[in-house]
Amino acid sequence: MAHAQTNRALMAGYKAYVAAFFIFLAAPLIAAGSFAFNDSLFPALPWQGFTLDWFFNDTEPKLGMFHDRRLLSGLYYSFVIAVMVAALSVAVGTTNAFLFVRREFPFKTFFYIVMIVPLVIPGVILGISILVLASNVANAVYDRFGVEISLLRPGIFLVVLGQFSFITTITSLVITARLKKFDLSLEEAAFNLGASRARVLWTITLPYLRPAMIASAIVAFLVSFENFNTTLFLVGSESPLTITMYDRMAKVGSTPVLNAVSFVLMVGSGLLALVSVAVQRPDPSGQ
Amino acid sequence: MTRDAKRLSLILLFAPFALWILLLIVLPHIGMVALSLREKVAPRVYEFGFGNYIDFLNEPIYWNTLLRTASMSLLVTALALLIGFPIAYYIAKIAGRRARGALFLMCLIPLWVSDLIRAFGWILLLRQTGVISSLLVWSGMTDEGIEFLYNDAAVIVGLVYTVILFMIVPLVSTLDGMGDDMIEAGYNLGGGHLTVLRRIIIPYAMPGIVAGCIVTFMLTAGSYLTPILLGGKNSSWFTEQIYNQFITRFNWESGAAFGFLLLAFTSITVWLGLRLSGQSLANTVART
Amino acid sequence: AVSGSAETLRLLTWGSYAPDELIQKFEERYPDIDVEVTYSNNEEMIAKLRATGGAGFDLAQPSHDRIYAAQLEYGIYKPLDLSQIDTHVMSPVHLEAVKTNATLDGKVYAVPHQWGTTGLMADITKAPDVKGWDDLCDPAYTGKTSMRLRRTILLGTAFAMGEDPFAAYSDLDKYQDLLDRVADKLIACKQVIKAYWQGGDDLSAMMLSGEIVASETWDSTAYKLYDQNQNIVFIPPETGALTWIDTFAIPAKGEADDAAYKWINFVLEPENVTIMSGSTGAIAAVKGGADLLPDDKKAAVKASFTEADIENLKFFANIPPGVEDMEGKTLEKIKAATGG
Amino acid sequence: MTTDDAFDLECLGICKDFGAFRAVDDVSFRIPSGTFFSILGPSGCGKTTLMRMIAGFETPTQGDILLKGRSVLSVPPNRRNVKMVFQHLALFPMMDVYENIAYGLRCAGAGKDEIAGRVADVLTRVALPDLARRQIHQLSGGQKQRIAIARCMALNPDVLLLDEPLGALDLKLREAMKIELKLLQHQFDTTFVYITHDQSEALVMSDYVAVMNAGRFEQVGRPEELYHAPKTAFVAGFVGDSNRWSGRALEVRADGIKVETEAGLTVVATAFGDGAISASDAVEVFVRPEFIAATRPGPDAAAPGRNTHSGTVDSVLFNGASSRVLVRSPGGTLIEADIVVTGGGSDLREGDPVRLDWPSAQTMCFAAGGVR
Amino acid sequence: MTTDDAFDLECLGICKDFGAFRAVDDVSFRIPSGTFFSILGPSGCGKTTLMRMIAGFETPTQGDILLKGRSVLSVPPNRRNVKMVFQHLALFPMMDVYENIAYGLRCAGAGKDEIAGRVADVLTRVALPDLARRQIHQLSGGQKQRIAIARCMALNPDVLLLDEPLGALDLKLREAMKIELKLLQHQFDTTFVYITHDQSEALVMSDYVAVMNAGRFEQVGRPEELYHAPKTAFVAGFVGDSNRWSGRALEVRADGIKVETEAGLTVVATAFGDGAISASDAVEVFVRPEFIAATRPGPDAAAPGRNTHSGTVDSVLFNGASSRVLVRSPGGTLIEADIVVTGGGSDLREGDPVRLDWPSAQTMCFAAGGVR
Ligand SMILES: Nc1ncnc2c1ncn2[C@@H]1O[C@H](COP(=O)(O)OP(=O)(O)OP(=O)(O)O)[C@@H](O)[C@H]1O
Ligand SMILES: Nc1ncnc2c1ncn2[C@@H]1O[C@H](COP(=O)(O)OP(=O)(O)OP(=O)(O)O)[C@@H](O)[C@H]1O
Ligand SMILES: NCCCCNCCCN
Ligand SMILES: [Mg+2]
Ligand SMILES: [Mg+2]
Repeated sequence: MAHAQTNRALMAGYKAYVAAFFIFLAAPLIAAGSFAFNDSLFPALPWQGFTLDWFFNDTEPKLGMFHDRRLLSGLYYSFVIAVMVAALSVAVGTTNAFLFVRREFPFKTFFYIVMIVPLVIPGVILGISILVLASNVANAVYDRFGVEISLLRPGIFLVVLGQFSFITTITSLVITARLKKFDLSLEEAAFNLGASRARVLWTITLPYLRPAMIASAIVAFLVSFENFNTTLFLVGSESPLTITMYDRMAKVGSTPVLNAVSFVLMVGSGLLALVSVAVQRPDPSGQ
Repeated sequence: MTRDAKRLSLILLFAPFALWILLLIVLPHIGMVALSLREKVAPRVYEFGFGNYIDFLNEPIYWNTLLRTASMSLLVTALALLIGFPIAYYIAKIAGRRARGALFLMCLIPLWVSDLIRAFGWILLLRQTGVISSLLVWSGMTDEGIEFLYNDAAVIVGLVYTVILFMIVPLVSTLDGMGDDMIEAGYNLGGGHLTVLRRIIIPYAMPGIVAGCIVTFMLTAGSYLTPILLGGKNSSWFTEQIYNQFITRFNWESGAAFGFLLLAFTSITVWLGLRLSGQSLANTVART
Repeated sequence: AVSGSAETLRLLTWGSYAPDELIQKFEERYPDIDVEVTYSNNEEMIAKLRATGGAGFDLAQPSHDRIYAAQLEYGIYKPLDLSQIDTHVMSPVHLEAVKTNATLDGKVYAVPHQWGTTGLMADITKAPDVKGWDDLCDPAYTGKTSMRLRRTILLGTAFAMGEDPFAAYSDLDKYQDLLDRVADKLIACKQVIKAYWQGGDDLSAMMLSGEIVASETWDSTAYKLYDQNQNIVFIPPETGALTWIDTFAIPAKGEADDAAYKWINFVLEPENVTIMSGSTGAIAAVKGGADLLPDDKKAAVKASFTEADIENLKFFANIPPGVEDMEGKTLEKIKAATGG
Repeated sequence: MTTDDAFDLECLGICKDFGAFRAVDDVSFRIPSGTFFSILGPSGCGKTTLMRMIAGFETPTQGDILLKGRSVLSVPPNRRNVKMVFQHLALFPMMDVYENIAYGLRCAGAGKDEIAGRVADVLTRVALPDLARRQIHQLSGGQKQRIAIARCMALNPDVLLLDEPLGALDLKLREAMKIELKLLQHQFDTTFVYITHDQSEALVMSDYVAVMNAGRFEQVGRPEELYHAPKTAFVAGFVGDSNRWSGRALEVRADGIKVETEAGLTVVATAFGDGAISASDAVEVFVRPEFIAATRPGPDAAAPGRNTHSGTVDSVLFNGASSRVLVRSPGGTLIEADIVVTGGGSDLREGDPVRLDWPSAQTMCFAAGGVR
Repeated sequence: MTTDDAFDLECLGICKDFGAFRAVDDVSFRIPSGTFFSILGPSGCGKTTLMRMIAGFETPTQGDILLKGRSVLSVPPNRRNVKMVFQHLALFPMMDVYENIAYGLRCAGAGKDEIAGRVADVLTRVALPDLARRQIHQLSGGQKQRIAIARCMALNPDVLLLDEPLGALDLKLREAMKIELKLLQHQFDTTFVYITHDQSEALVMSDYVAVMNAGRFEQVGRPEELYHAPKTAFVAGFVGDSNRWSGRALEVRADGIKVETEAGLTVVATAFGDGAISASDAVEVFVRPEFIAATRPGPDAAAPGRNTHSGTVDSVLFNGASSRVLVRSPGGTLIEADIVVTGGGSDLREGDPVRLDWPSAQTMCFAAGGVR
């Protein structure tokens, strides 16, 4: 049974490769996470012993993340921004799904491609182009009317818009895919049973879309949370966490508190990821 | 539904889409192009002109950096495909039902932390006194620590790491759609492993491959943190130039020109790729 | 600014220029003011304020050489009301220096806060003979030195070549010529250095781990490392440490001027100066600033500076319009050159 | 059946155009109360379109639809008292059985207790009283079927429309459900309009069957009528299996029409349908396999009123009680006849000579050139 | 059939375990060259698993597989000269028809001209000579079917395996393809191993049928044998329609076994299968509807060797030549019998009293407690 043996050897090699790949994926995260527990002022070897100070200690120089006002406020802003982005992009993603799945209109294919484009525009460029436009508009309004539209100045609003501009493509694609699988006869059946249009939407179509909406909201939330390139140009004085951490790293000097934040983020995102898998689990009823 | 109601609802559905695309994509890009066509002649005095683009062409540093960015991005894309394809295949076709979900989730793990933390992790691993080098010294394979950081290889490792899941995800979803019977038919009709791979699996996965390559390429070319943080003294990246123009040289006009050039250049590359592979954007990225 | 309701003071400043301890103290004194801090650097401060047209922040702290041109081009600051600032506590030398640099149309746009120098740092056990900027390019230290690829190193190298770059500002052609020669030198130097550092962080890591033995540095970073390892000392270059004064400036569309002035006066109070310097590692531009340093920093400064060094300080000169761009290009050229 | 409302459903001259294409063409029929009425036709003939017009999802281009004697053209679909069982059932996967059935009652604004009562009642009537809290995906195919019907019946519809509801089931289940559906209709005593392209479904279940082709009704009648007295060649070919030959009338005689088929077989046939046939007209001839007796050649001569041919067994298609033999006539025509295969020595085998014999009364002859 | 290589395919004591579950259990058979061999069994009985072992995609836990007399256990799937038509055909969607057929030839290293010739040849043999450059999605279901077969036949396989290839087709097409497949097998004169759970497919097409149940072969034989002389109750129930009653043997007599069914019907039956039956054993009795004559009650008494019962027509299931009547016996048992419905006055109708009568020789009796 020579072929069975070579097959087995090949398969073992293949599995080893897969295992190596996942080690590769996990390594930097494990490194970033584990230095959070190093009892040292620098996130570097040698190992100085285990500590939880970088999470809970309340005094300098080892100020733990849960006592670090700036990190906490970064976390807060990240959260606020991510929630807004998720809500907005899921809403627009849903209308886009209905638009492209249910409607016929001229140049539909063209518009569909246009919908995908934001995903492949480099984030830096999205950021600066929105920044340029917003500042030009704000400057023009200020010059002409003497009114300062602070919403158009770098700040949370622009960050939300900037992230929304490409995350909406992701949510649209996810929700569109689900709506495409929707069996129209379910709606017709509901009609036939006497429901009004609004009731059909509310009791049949939206519940059907719910898993996709939740999953895409989670993806939107996470992508927003980790976004750097677009945010960098649009951020004002309320910096989200990635920017705070970057500033800390590049301008202040990193301590294992950054590793502690990383660790917490990993745990949080991991949990969210599990939730999203749970809601997206192909329900056996799915048509 | 009456005609009018139909029209109205179409308009209502179209409005958010139109506002989004117009206000956040089209107008900003037009604004950027317009800005890039302004030449600074004196403080607060500007003129229309192509000066910023001419500067770009006249300065080999700029276009060298752009070419370097593009070619390294292509390399990263190719590596991501080579490394990612077997993984995607394993997840979609070989792993059992249960393992599949778990592995897929594990692939997404890097996505759940930011670029910054990923780069940070790599720095901790790769630096001369970092984990890998220390392990080598400890195991006696070298006497002195080896610097793995601050070179192009580190940048490529970091970038491949960052983008590979955008390669794997579309690959898994196309390969998932391919019935096992298709592959078995390939063997049954006499094909060896290579033939089946080359003639059946790869052509079938083509939309996923192209989608993955586009996203990977664009993300790489547009990345900022990883090349900055892991790159060495010679590694310039085009987004860094753009950043420098905007932030350290306050030269928005040429920054905008650079931005437009990056977008145009990467778009042309993608377009060429689509032409060569005979795919279209709609049937690739949209399917994933 | 409206008093009564809580207002926010949005600081745009350097990392460590707003230690939590001081912020808490300030907020205790002025309960209706919330302080929000954005860490930045000179370039980003100007870029941010340019993007906002001077809005979004209530107090910025660019270095003294970064006021004039930025104001001329973008009008991002508003004139200061010196009557609201306790200028009498400031050290007259620094105050005058800043005023000269930051006056346009008779209006003053900045007052000094902290000063410090950029120079060299070395582990004296491993690199005992680092004296001047060009020693970073000494082949003996191949792979063991670092610098920051920003304008400071251009200036330092020019001084090391026996030139005075600030003098050359008046004739930009001459300055370009100088920059070209500096570039050649620094391109050749690429073979020696290990990496360009980006911020205090990677520099500290490389230095402490011993990956490098000498580098260009901000003195404050060097003092911090001195705390960790007494072999690492700040070395003012023979040609003189480059001296900067970080200032207070109020953005054109700042919305909390009162609070900004309160903050300025607050951090100039002696006990607060000590806290501030403890965090920044730099010396406050107040009378007797050096004496208000915390003890460890005092020791570090002592270990680094002789009287002669202090005599030899080179203040950054105002950057005239255009120079920024020339320097930027030169830096790009160096970065792109495939030398080492 | 004289007053108008003795008819649950009437369609009067219904047409439906999709652009230039006419999907339903001048269809009229009336269905008496309590009838099991089937519409039988090949794929694409317009069955679903007709049904969707009745349900209100499409508007007829022409014609009128009456429910219990009242035109419903201007009534929106959610207000018509016609309920529909969809081809893939369209049970709501996000609701359990109870909620599926309750849905329509809720839409009608029924109270909580009333809903509970009605759901329990209708579940009992479809013989699934214990399934209220099951999830849809936990049901078997046949159970789903019954729940889909229950969901509609809970609303006491005037008419229940069923669009090929057995299409998605597997063979054995389909057989079982055929009988079950008929029993359910008895049980609810409601008018069922049943769409199918499977003639055996239509024949087994229906009181009346309408055979539809290319948008038109070809014939409406009881199953036996359609089978034994088709009015058109299409109906003869579509309902039941047949040997079908094209040919030409040689002679019109008192005892039947003498026809020569294209392959040269001469048979005596009986005129069916409306078109009169004269000598030399092109005709289509149909003979059902079960009327053809295939026997070993014997001495007895041709009987009057019968067609007798000899041939050779080409192959035996054994299928238990429905076994067939394919016989090749000297002219090369393949003729299919029912046979009994016992597995014994007397069975016909490939290559055996054989005599075929069938009554000319069962040889249906239609003027050619009719539809299809 | 004495030399080994007269058998295209032999399986010897094949077993396949998935973990603790035995999917295929000690299956042995040999297929003579040029035979149409079917494996018939309910869903999940192990048919696909068996076929995959023959094709080489699974390795048997035990046993040997021989092709043309040579063990192929150590031959990888792409070197076995067994080709397979998959349930969903698995045509390559990214290639056109020509490329699909050429694929295997290219793998075998054939030259350009040879490929072109072979593809053209095999396309002609499946009667689709003009389709070479069609894309797969442009083909109809039946055409796809034939291309899938052509793709395999181009390689001159020793054995062609077909795994429920008609499963995805619609009813009419399935009927047509049944006959076509048999003709194609004649045409290529290759051994076909055909998997199905549809007994009528297996009966109509096959030379030999193996009935599989729960991983084992219950019986292998010609279709008529299976139908008329089933060896197990499972085969009797699975192959062809039957009335099926559980009961108890009252008395074992010379002329048969007297059985009382659970519902109280007394019949005289004939012992089938291997298990011996003694009085008071539990038994299963099967009677095929076509052996039951349903007539209006007349004066003639019960004939010897026949079972005679009276009852009432419960319903008539008109289905042309396959019409049935459901008769309710006094004890309440529903008995299905074939009848002829002519539409005339002599037809049986609901409620008519009726006499049922069938030979005890056709009343198959099995000892109960066998498989299923
Ligand atoms: N919305 C539509 N636009 C254009 N043509 C249509 C539309 N709906 C149906 N048709 C066409 O009308 C004809 C009848 O379609 P219909 O669905 O009623 O057929 P059917 O008899 O139900 O067939 P099947 O048995 O396959 O379900 C078909 O030729 C179909 O292509
Ligand atoms: N890879 C496997 N692992 C575990 N059990 C399996 C595997 N493949 C098949 N089985 C089990 O083996 C049994 C036989 O499966 P198989 O697919 O051979 O059935 P089948 O007769 O082809 O059924 P069908 O008619 O539904 O195709 C089933 O119970 C199935 O669940
Ligand atoms: N070129 C001027 C540099 C001014 C630096 N200020 C540094 C503060 C560091 N913590
Ligand atoms: Mg239909
Ligand atoms: Mg199977």
